[in-house]
Amino acid sequence: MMIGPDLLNLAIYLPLAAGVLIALLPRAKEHLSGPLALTSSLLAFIPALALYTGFDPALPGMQFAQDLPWLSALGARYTIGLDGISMLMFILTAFLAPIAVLSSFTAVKEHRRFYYASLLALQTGMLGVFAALDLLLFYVFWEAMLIPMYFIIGIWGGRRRIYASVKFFIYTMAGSLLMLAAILWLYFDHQSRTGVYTFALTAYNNSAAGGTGMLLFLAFALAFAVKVPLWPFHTWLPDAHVEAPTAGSIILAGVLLKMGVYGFIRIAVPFFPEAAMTAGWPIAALGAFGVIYGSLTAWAQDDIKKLVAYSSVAHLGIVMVGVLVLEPAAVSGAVLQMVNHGLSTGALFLCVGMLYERRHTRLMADYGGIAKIMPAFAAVFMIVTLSSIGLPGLNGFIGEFLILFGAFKVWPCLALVSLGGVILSAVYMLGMYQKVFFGPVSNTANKELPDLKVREWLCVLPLLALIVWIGVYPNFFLRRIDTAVNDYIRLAGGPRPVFSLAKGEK
Amino acid sequence: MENPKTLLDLIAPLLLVAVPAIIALLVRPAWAQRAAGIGLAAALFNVAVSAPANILPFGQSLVYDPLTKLFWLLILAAAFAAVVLTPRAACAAELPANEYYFLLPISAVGLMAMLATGDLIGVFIALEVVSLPLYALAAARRTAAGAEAGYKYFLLGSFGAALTVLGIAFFYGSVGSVLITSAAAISGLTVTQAAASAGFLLIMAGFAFKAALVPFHMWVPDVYEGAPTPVSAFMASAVKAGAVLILFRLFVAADLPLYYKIFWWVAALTMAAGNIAALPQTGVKRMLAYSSVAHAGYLLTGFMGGKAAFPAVYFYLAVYAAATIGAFSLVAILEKEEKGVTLDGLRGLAAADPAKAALLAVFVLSLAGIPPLAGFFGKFWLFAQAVRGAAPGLVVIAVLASAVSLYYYLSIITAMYSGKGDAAAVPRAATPLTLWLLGAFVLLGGLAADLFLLPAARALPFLP
Amino acid sequence: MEGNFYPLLKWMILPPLAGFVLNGLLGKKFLSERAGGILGSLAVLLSFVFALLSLSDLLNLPAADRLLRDTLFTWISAGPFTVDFALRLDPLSAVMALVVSGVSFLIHVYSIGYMHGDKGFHKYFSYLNFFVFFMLVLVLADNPVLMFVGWEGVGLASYLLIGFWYEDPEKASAGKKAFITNRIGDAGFLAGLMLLAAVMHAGGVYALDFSTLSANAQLAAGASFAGVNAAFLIGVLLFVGATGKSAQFPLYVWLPDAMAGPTPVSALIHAATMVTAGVYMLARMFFLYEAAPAALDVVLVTGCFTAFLAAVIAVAQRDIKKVLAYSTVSQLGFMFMAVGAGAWAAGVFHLTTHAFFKALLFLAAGSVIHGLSGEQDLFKMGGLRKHMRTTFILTATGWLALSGVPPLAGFYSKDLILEKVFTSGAGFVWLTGLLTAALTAYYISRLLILAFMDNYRGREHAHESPAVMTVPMGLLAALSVVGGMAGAAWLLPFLQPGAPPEHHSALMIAISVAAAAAGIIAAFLITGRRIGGGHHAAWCPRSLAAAWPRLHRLVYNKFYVDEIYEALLLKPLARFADWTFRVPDSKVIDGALVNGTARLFMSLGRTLGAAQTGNAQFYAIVFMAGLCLLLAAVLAGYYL
Amino acid sequence: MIHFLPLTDSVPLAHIVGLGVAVFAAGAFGFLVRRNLIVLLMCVELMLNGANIVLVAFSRAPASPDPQVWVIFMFAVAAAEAGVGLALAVLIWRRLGTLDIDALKGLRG
Repeated sequence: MMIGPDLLNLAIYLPLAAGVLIALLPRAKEHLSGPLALTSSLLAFIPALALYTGFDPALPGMQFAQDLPWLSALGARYTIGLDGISMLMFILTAFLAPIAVLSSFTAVKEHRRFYYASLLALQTGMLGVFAALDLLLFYVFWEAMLIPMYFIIGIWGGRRRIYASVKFFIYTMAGSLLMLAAILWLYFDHQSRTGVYTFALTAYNNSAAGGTGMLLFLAFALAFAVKVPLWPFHTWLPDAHVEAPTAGSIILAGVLLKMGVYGFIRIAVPFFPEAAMTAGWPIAALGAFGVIYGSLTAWAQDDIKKLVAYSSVAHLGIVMVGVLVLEPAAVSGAVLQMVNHGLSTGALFLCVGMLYERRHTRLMADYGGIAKIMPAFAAVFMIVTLSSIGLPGLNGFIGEFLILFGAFKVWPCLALVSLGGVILSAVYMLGMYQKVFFGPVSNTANKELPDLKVREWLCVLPLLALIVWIGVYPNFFLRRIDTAVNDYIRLAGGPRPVFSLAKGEK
Repeated sequence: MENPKTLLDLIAPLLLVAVPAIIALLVRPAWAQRAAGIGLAAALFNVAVSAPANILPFGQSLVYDPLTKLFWLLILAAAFAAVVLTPRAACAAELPANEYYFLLPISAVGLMAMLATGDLIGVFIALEVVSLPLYALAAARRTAAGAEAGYKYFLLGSFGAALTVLGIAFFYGSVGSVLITSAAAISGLTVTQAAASAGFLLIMAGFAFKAALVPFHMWVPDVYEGAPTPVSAFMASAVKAGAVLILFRLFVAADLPLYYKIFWWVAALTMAAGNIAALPQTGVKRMLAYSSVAHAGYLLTGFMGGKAAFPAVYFYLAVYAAATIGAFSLVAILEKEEKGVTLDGLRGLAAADPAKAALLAVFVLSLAGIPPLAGFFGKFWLFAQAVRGAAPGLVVIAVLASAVSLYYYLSIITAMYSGKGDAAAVPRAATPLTLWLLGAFVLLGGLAADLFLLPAARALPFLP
Repeated sequence: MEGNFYPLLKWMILPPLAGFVLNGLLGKKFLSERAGGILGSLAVLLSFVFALLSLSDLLNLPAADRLLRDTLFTWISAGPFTVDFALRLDPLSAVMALVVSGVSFLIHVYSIGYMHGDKGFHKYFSYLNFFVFFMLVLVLADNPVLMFVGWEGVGLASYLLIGFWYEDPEKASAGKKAFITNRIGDAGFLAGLMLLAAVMHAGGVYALDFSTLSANAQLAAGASFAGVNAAFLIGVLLFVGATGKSAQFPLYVWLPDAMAGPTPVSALIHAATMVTAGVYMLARMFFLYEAAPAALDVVLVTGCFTAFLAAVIAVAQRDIKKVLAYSTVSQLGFMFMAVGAGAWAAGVFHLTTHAFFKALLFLAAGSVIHGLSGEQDLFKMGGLRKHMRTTFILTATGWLALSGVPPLAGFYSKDLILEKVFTSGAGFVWLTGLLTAALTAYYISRLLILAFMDNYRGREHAHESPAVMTVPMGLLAALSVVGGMAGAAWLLPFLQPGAPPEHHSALMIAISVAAAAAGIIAAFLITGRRIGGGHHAAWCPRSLAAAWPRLHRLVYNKFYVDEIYEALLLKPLARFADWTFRVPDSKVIDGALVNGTARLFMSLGRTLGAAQTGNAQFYAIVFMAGLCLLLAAVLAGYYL
Repeated sequence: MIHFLPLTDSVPLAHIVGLGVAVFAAGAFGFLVRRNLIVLLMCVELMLNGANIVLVAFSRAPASPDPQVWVIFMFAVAAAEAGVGLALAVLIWRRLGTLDIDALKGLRG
């Protein structure tokens, strides 16, 4: 098979097909569901990898594109394709999915068929979002993904799983519904101007200005901001994260949150460059505020998972600054930081999950001195923690650094506020690390905990490898997004003017 | 009468439903369902293969054009599903099978006639043919709740019918015609036209009652709850579809800006009231009843697009009917007591009977309008009409109402998929094939919306 | 790009990296303790050898052209923004690299003895190698961004090594404190870099290597940010970074706590190398400070104040390592004074000599602690010159060097700094520096007396350390003796080839020697008064304490700076964080807004349900009322 | 066209319509205030007949006999309605032992 749309479709739909197959397994074969799911998500990674290697970073526009008729009465078409940015998100998703599956082998014991089917369906939904180039198709994937995630949290989650899953579902969906109204408005507006009914994303670039453009932009922005989640639309996240099973948290942090940012890059900003130019600063300011706010609230937690969840608010806040500042380095950094956050926070959730499986508690107070009992695990956790707080040499730094440096040229204040996160992240992450891993082993229940097992190593090693790889040689990834980033900035009407450094001026 | 084939296409489906219904009254109870089902299936087949032309053997009184064909397909399919999905056990235990399988198809015949006629008197008579069997059906279990539901329905239905007659009288008195098409004449500003307009509003109120629009909706939860569940399914699907379609016909026939304004408010109130009132419900039937109120509001949102909204309204009705019948039928299968199933009663269903739980989840999610289920595409296209009709504000209300609705729809799914509970004890029964088909349609119908939208678009010229 | 391509440079940083990986991954399972130690030491030795080789190549170049470069790969590239993973060797980094790898090697060897028998032996060496790797990256980096990698990397190593014995919560906390305090400085560093990059980009300069930056320093001088001269702002911000890493006021508080780590770590990281990174960075970026003299004043004053403050605190400490720690803070202050006075070369000179004698002192202290099985309280030592003769002699060398007694190393460099400060015209600073020098001599003499003179006051059996520890100390002692002379003769012209030879004023030398002498004499008078008396309880600092009890308490408790930070910054911030979570987040956003909306709709639903009374006539009334409204609307449409 | 029931011109149309509306209103009022189910049934019939009177009255204005035929249909409908209603009333009586509409409150909320 050529590296082209067929491969893309294969990568998208293979998991779903496998999911259906697993759901239909007879009860007696339930034990096969896990291995089957792992196999299929690994198999789906192969075409994704092939696409990534076959991706030509120099070409502008979409690659591996396919355009088929779909709902002709509506003018909706089945259009898919990838550019540098979505390619990166695509491969990230395909990469995290097998890890999520593998992390569930011992954690999930009930309704395994349905569980793995949901996980795989979720994978298809996420991949679809990144590949979709038709607004309706995008929306369908965007919302459809909520269903399996809702099940994953609601069935295999923690004690308050129902509250969390319903909140997650309603909150994110409610946010998206206004986007639906905005899509419809655009659709008819486009028809009245051109006489053509279409949902093609490219048809809507720079499609409305003035007050209307602003209203529409805000409708889209709300949908994406909830997903990001941008302060103050974030409170569904801690609940969802805390209650979700490990795999759910990995996917949630690793991919789902990225969709909000991706939505800004692919849709909200290019569709309404004028509005984005105006509203960019306030929204980025919310992001920068979220950096501080998320860090402070993370600091106040005694539940590890909740801490990590709040740290996501901080991390994605800075990403939003990078995306909206429309400076090449900052946007590249933001895109890379999406991946970084996916890796490091995904790994953090993975590690927390490993702890939870052993002790069935997520309260830091129940731990202490774990470094002595599980030295290898402590080392892994340390690397992941450092990646999360943006230590140079690891992945997190590259993204944060590029965002800060790029954003500083345009919005120095926001960059400086975000810089506060650099300090605070060390405060809460190392505080957590200390409480869990250092000190004497005070709790006898912790004395006999086994260190990492082979399966767990297999889960974390790929993540660690990438964490280091991106930290040391980020250019491998940056090179492939350069063209797409420039396209984005061009569509967004950027770059923004840099602030004046001339002498005597303020 | 030039073409006997056309005449046959018009008459045969009505007879194919009515005659087996009468047979169902006469045969052994065990055969009644088969008789009614076969009749409906045959009629469905006949309609499906017919090639309608706009020929008027009975003037405007009975028309068989592509529009009628589409209407009938929908009504017949819904009625067929309601009949075959009536649990056999329920019939043996509580429902008098002969009467049941007589009354239900006859009501369907009424619906067919109602949608095939072009004059208001015909519409009214047909409406009564629909309603009278329904009053009886609602009370068919002959329990206290059933009797209460039946009588309430009867009282309010008759009340509405009387208003409709009064409306027809004034309309006729002002316009001098009872043809639906003559409603176009009321768009002036004379006293006569005001009277006609008021009369027309009374007529529409009668159908708004059947379609369960606010403020004519209050009977709905009580009746749906008290009636036998398969009857609720029929009412919520076929009858509502008939009422909405006739309402749409009247609405676009008048095509009066004033009505757009009025319907704007009615739609908004209906969506809001239906969804909000459903939130605290714990009985699934009552919840679905409120849900059906809300869906009438969504459908009204589509009306804002005027005549061209027909494909969207039609598609949505089809999808909505499938999901509603499916949901009610599953409740019918699962219920043990008269009152139907509560949320607690669904607890643990997923573990006990994953197939049924999955199907119910699909139906409910479609009602909630979540992609990739058909309900989403239906809603999408419906709301699109309102945007096209320059009513974006109503769309905003509609999407907010949809957001509210998520809570109670999810509560059903949450109950099924959480832990062990009452439903764990439900004996595993086979899931009827029809239910699977409905599920498949709801699951995939959205991706094949063309199958509905394109024929409906072709039938557009036949709307008044 | 100017400079000569020199692929050997990467080999300077790679051996420690390999050592880190090997010891870290394989150490515990596959290597014996001895093998692990030797592996770690050899790796650093290899770096040292490569540093020497590179240096000789550097020396072969003409003085004006002494720059070697090794670009490994393009590290970050986004849009026009490019940062290379590139190393550079010029006289400054060559000196620094030699000091780092040389001292590190000695301390590695010493550690083999010191850490003998520790459970985490391999981990220790792996961390140590890790540190050396990042320190060399810091030193050799060709651009400030890569420098920042090393900068934070050594911070991490420091964090890990301070908390090496993490089971003790206090030690773990000390590590965290070090890291976080450094982060505050790092944020300043980053902010400075951000502004620098912005200034350069605004001027069309996208490369960030030091040569380019240096060539375009006038861009910063000509720009302004928020009404302030950009060069000044950058200078100050970078210096904030330096105050974190090099433990200057107000961010010095982490360093004394950092003594929780194993003593060789204190010697290596928290005395000889890492903490001097700030000085090195300022020397490296001196072209910026030349463009903003006002920033230099900030450096000068801060350095002076820190030097004095820390010296005062050191006077009253009981913990042998704490004394040395505050001494380090104080000496770093001296180095900054040098830079602030515009004499960065003098700063680097002092950095070098300080590396020798302070490492020596720390190692000696380690030897003492090792010999006393962990005792660190000076009041429980005494008379060790009899039990640990070698250590005593070595300590005494360090003592003389630190005190500034000619012709030992400390004398040359410190004297040079004071002279430079004086000639720069900062008289008051010079005076304070002089006083600090006297205090320095005092507290280090006091340490020597308390630990080695008189009789042993402790209970543990004291024993001399093994040769693997004393030999490296010996080498350091030798360097402490000759380092000053060699440096003055060779180092300064090497660092600043074009600079005119120093003219040392005899008066200056006399004054500073006098200050040192005064300190030493005072110490012997005050502290040593009771020597031979055998009356332990009335030990000398008591006399000071008795004379000024309040002042003593204040000084002994380090002016309560930690407590003030805790009360004014940390506690309120933590409380604020807690409040943010409890009130705005949980109560307002989540409680009132999100769940409040849900509750609102639910109660609306209940109200609607209550209206559904079951009464059919009520339904009919609603029907009629609604209809009347609609009719009214229709008729209004016609008649209004 | 044959006029089945020629109305004299002496009674103005408005009066007949007014009568119909009055009868209708009386029925509606009764429907809203009375308690007994049978009475309610009668009220509905009253409303229907009031509407019929209006309909018949309008057969004069456009001068068409059609409404007079339609009214016959309406009678049939009303009769059927009464039949179903009475049957239901019997059922209510059997199950609840009362014909008071206030008893029909088992379904609510």
